[in-house]
Amino acid sequence: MTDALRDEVRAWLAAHWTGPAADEAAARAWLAKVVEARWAVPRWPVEWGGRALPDAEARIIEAEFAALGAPGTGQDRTNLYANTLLAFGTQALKERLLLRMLRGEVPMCLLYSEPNAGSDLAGLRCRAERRDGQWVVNGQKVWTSYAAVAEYGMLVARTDWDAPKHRGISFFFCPMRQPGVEVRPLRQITGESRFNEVFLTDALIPEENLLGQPGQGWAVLQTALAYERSVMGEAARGPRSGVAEGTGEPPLIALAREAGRLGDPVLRQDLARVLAYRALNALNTARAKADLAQGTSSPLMSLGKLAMSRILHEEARLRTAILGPESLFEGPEHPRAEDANFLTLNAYFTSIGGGTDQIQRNIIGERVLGLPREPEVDRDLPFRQVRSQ
Amino acid sequence: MTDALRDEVRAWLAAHWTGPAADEAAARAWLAKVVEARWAVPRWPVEWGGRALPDAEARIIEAEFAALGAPGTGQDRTNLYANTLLAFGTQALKERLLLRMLRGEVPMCLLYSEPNAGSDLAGLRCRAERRDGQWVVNGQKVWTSYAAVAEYGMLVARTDWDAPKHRGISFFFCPMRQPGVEVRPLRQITGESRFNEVFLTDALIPEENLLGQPGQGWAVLQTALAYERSVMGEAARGPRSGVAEGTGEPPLIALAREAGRLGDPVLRQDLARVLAYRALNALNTARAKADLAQGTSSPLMSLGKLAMSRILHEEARLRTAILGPESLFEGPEHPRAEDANFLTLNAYFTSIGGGTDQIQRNIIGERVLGLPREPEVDRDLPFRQVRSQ
Amino acid sequence: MAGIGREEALAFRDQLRRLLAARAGEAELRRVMETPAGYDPTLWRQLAELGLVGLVVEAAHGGTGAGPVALELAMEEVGAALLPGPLLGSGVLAAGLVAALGDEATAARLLPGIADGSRIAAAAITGPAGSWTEAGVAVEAVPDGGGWTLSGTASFVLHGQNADLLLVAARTAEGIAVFEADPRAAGLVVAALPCFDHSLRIAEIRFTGAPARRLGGRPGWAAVEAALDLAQVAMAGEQAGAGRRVLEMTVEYAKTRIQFGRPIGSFQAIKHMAADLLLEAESAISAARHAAEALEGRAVGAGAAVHLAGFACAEAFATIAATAIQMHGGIAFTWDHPAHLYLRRARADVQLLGAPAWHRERYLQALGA
Amino acid sequence: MAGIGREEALAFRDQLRRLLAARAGEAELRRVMETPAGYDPTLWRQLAELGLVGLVVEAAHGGTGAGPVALELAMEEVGAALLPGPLLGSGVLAAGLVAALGDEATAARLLPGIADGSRIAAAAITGPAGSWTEAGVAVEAVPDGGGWTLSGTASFVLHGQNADLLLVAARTAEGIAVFEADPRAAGLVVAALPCFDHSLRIAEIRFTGAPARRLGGRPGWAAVEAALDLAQVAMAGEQAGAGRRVLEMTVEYAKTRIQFGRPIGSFQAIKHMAADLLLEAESAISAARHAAEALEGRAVGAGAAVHLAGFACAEAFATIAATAIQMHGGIAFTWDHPAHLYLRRARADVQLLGAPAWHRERYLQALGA
Repeated sequence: MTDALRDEVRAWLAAHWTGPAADEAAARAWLAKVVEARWAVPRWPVEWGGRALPDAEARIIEAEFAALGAPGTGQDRTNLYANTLLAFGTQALKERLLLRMLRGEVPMCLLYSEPNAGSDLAGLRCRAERRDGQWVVNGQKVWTSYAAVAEYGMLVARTDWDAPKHRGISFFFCPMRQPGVEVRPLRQITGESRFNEVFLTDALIPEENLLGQPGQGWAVLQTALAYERSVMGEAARGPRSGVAEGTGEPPLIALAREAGRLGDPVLRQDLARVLAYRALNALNTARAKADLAQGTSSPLMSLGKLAMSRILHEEARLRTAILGPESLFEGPEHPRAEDANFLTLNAYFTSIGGGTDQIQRNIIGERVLGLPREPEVDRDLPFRQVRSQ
Repeated sequence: MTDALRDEVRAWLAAHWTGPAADEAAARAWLAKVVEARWAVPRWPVEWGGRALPDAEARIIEAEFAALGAPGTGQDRTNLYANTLLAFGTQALKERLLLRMLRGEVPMCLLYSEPNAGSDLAGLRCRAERRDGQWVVNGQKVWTSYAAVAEYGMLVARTDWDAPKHRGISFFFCPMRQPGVEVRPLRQITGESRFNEVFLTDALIPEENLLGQPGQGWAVLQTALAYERSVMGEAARGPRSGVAEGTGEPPLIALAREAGRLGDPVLRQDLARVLAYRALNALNTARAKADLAQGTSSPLMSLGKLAMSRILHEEARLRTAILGPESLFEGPEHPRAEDANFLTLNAYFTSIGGGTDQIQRNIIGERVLGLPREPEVDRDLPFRQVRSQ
Repeated sequence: MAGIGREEALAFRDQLRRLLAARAGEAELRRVMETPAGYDPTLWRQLAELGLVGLVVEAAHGGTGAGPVALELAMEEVGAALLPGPLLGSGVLAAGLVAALGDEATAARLLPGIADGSRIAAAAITGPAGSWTEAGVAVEAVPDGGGWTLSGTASFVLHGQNADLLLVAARTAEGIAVFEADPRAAGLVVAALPCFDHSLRIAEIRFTGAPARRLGGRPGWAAVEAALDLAQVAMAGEQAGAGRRVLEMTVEYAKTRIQFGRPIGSFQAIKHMAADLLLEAESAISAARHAAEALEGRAVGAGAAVHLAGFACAEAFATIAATAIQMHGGIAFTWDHPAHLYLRRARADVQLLGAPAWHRERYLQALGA
Repeated sequence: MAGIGREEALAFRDQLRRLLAARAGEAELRRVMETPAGYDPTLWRQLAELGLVGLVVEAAHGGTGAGPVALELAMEEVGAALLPGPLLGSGVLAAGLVAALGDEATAARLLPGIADGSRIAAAAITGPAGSWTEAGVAVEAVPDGGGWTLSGTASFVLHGQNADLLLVAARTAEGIAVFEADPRAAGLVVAALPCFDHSLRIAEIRFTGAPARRLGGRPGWAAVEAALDLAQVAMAGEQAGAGRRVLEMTVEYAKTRIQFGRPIGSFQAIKHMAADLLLEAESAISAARHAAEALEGRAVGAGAAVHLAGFACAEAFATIAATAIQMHGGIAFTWDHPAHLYLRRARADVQLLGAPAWHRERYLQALGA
């Protein structure tokens, strides 16, 4: 059975794969072929382009694709938008979007965080009201990547203000290309603008774009976040310059060598300590994957983000220490300083974004170690009565 | 006026001070003289052996005593037992004990903490009931120094189980030499026994030994604790051996020199870092005193204990690093290892005792920085309903 | 150094605070830091009139005649406001260097213009490696007729690109001496170095036979060290003041930012970070003030006090500024929030006059180890 | 090294866990650690019968024939129980040294007694300075008739005072060689060194012309290094297991200890410490297991893996044990609470086979830096 599957996918790849796509059109064309051949989502039901295969067999397909560097399969694990839609979408919405999403034709964005709902996402105040057979949305979202190009945003909004905070939220696919949606780039401390603020003013959403039932959006969101987490964590950004990175050595060693500091005994201790953080995290991640492969749940998964936060902050600190006064500078003539400074600031993307380190420690303490939750003053109050800014 | 006072105390000291007491009897005799001459508590009312002097003049007396190394004055600042008694005691109890206490004739101990009331002292469960004109006490106290020799213990016990936790506590001078009081030495992690457990079984306390009103013991305790704090903080214990301490250098530098490690650049960085902790705390303390002298309240006072905790833990860590494998050993042939190991363990005396570092950070956050308190689940409940172990 | 009295110093500090509150807010900082000069000449004149620019210049030479203690106090305010400009480079380091030379004629000629703010002086001391020791000097001076010519490179020159007057430490046959050079002279090029802290101005100066005038008085390196100590104490005050201010801002935010139905400052995670930072902030203030007192009293052990402040204040400010962003959360990850301005300044200050590891080593040496 | 399969290793681990739970509890530890020998001979025999003592000895020489991976797993249990005794010194380091020499006759003569627990062997490697490098060896061997005599001092000898057999690294004209000596022979004195960790036994051995037999096979220092790597991995497992156990105890306490009307583990101060410690504990386990796998597979880069475990596991255990006391509060400041037993062991382990700073330096070298 598995041999037959391996043969089949190999044969198909041999017949179709011609190497990395030269442009976006070619990439889409490839995806369309993968979808048509039912390789995109092998674990999914046949009805939606899948093969209803068990995980072990789907991994065979992924392995064969990976061996050639061919993209497109495994979207039943990694495509957070499509998986969320499959699990909670209406028949109409699925028919309209699902295959297009697998073919990479539907740029998406996430409309979750708000200025006053960051760590406490369930405290969100963006409002959606049902009016004349559609939903009308008003509010503000923030930290939205790709908002300007997205066709839909996955949106959480409050639809019931008398229910407790977690129970009055609904989940939507919000059309982004409409007058009620205004996107403003948000400049980060790094000077880049990779995120946006999104202002929703009487933005309209068709009824069929509601995922799950009204008021059950929190559960839908948890599913979407779980898909997001399983993809994230490996996505931390490295240096911008590429200086001292191409030698095969660990980048920090290469940097210290290049800066003539590798003989400094104080720095050497620091270097070993910081290199160990990344090495240990890689070992933890490998153990977590091995545990999962054996069906054992692993506490290690939850630790990855917290560990990565320390890695990034510490690596940036060490780069600065290696460079010394050179770190004062910026600009194209000072690429090593650019890196150290950029990485210093961008480390907060990991220690704050997607749940701060502090929230992460709560989660580890409570969900992994089983420590009791704090008393929550607002958990069961009707949301109208919850204290806000 | 102040010159006259200075002359008076100088003349008196010239006439009476003959140098440090040779034994305990001589020490007591000296204290008796100091009390008789009204130097012991110059800020106190005349009625109780004082001179009703303002602080600035009392400090002149303290300075003159200090110049000769003569003890006995300033007890109106430092004698926590006598000050508590003066402020809250009944006339009868004051008449019986106050002057004896100033003369050092009343060994005392503190009966505050309980096995289940440590950080949360107001959660104490030692019970005192009024019966036949006296108080009957049952319960257990812990972390009591000098319990075996004390004549009285300052005791907090619960007298009202229907009041909220802070409002059902009363404060007593509990006679220690009675059958209902059993003292058991408590061995610490250092191997020493400087503390005791005290078991109270129908222990009896005369009515006049109640300080303040029944149920107002928490306020009395706060006063007593304030006196205790102002004395503590400088009381952290140093090395036991005296090795490498007599050179005039900072002890850590002397130790590193003696161990032949002073040239190690990694250790030198560590050394500077750790020496700075103590130096900065001394500067902070000096600033706090200067602020106080100018009548400005200082946030620095509250920081001293937290700072000292870090100093002691870090100094012990560094001693260990200096010694390396020598730190494995103990016993009289390895005095430097004895020190490093003892100080490592004893550092917890400061980071846990008298309010853990964590409680200390709460206090600093709330009382100094004005950050809001946490929701307290048990604050206003009748104590009977408070969750316990 | 003489020094004004404590009351006077406090009164000056309060005046300065009011002026900065009115004229040197965040919006002004953001505007000015993107201009080439990096400071506001109008405000600079006002500060000079107030007496800040000539604070440590003797009254005889047109200054305020205050000592390190008053300077440090004032710098706490300067730091809190993240005031950009040539104060540290011209008013403290360069003025301090001229004063430290102890040559009356030179002082009378150069100090009045520095003190009244009409001339910006820059001290060019260390080379491109940025080591603040005698060995770090990378300019050589050669006698040339009646004068001298300079060759080599000086870097990390504070406001070198804005200077009217250069004071250059250069190597001669008899050791380091201090020279006066004209930044517009032939034989030298002043190149601005782009800084991660946009409110900072640093230049590299390449000398290729530039004419210079040798300044007399105390031996050159001793004078440089005295000026560096003064600048270090001033920067320590700046760091202490900035650290305290950014902590105050953060605590204020933690009191008002509501998440989970209560202020985030009520959570131990935030509260305990704030408590730890308060210890850092107060220790930095103690260290900076102590170093100032030691310098003012020319106390034995002043070296230890200066280097203790050198690393303790730098690291305290850096720690507070870095942790403040974490405590704020997402809002401080935006360009428009001031938190990163403090972090950028903190990172600059850590390197500006010697990194913490260097100050630690010097501290230990000063303690006899 | 060969190694048994994963299933078998897990089954062995479970058996061991049950035996330790039944026979090696805290009360037993406290009793045994105050006896001179420092271990329970009866339990020792049981552990030998189970196969623990000869775990890494080939089956041909009476052992279990397991490799580093199974050893590491077992040591996690040993560490969790703080099992005292000569396992690391005799069953791992000394047995590993004999095996590493690769001389079949020596192995056949010495290993069976070590493996079945009837002989306690001790490896005397480093001198009083405690440096685990070739230069640290402080015993010299001189040919004497057909045999050799040893002079000098070896220290940090695990269970040297309990040994029936000494394996001594000593300097010869051709480099370090390994010698066999009888601890009861004339010309040597075994002195027990009192340890802060009462469950540890360490001796110093002074040789003054003691007779010894030179062991053949692989060059001496290479064999010593192989044995040290094995011992380091075993101790890393011990540290990881002990760290995890003391964290579990602490988390359990935090769930049940009520202060302010709720479990202390519901406070962020405690919860966040626990979360941070979990990262340390899990990282230690990963590091120890990875080092064992690298050693078992004789992987390129095994040196880096061993030294990474060398400092990561030591510091993780020390951090967890130290923080656990703080998290417990007063109760853990008492002699009768087990927390300090873990801290004492952690402090010992940090020093036993080279301090963290040394392992960090070696790690960096192994990475090519």
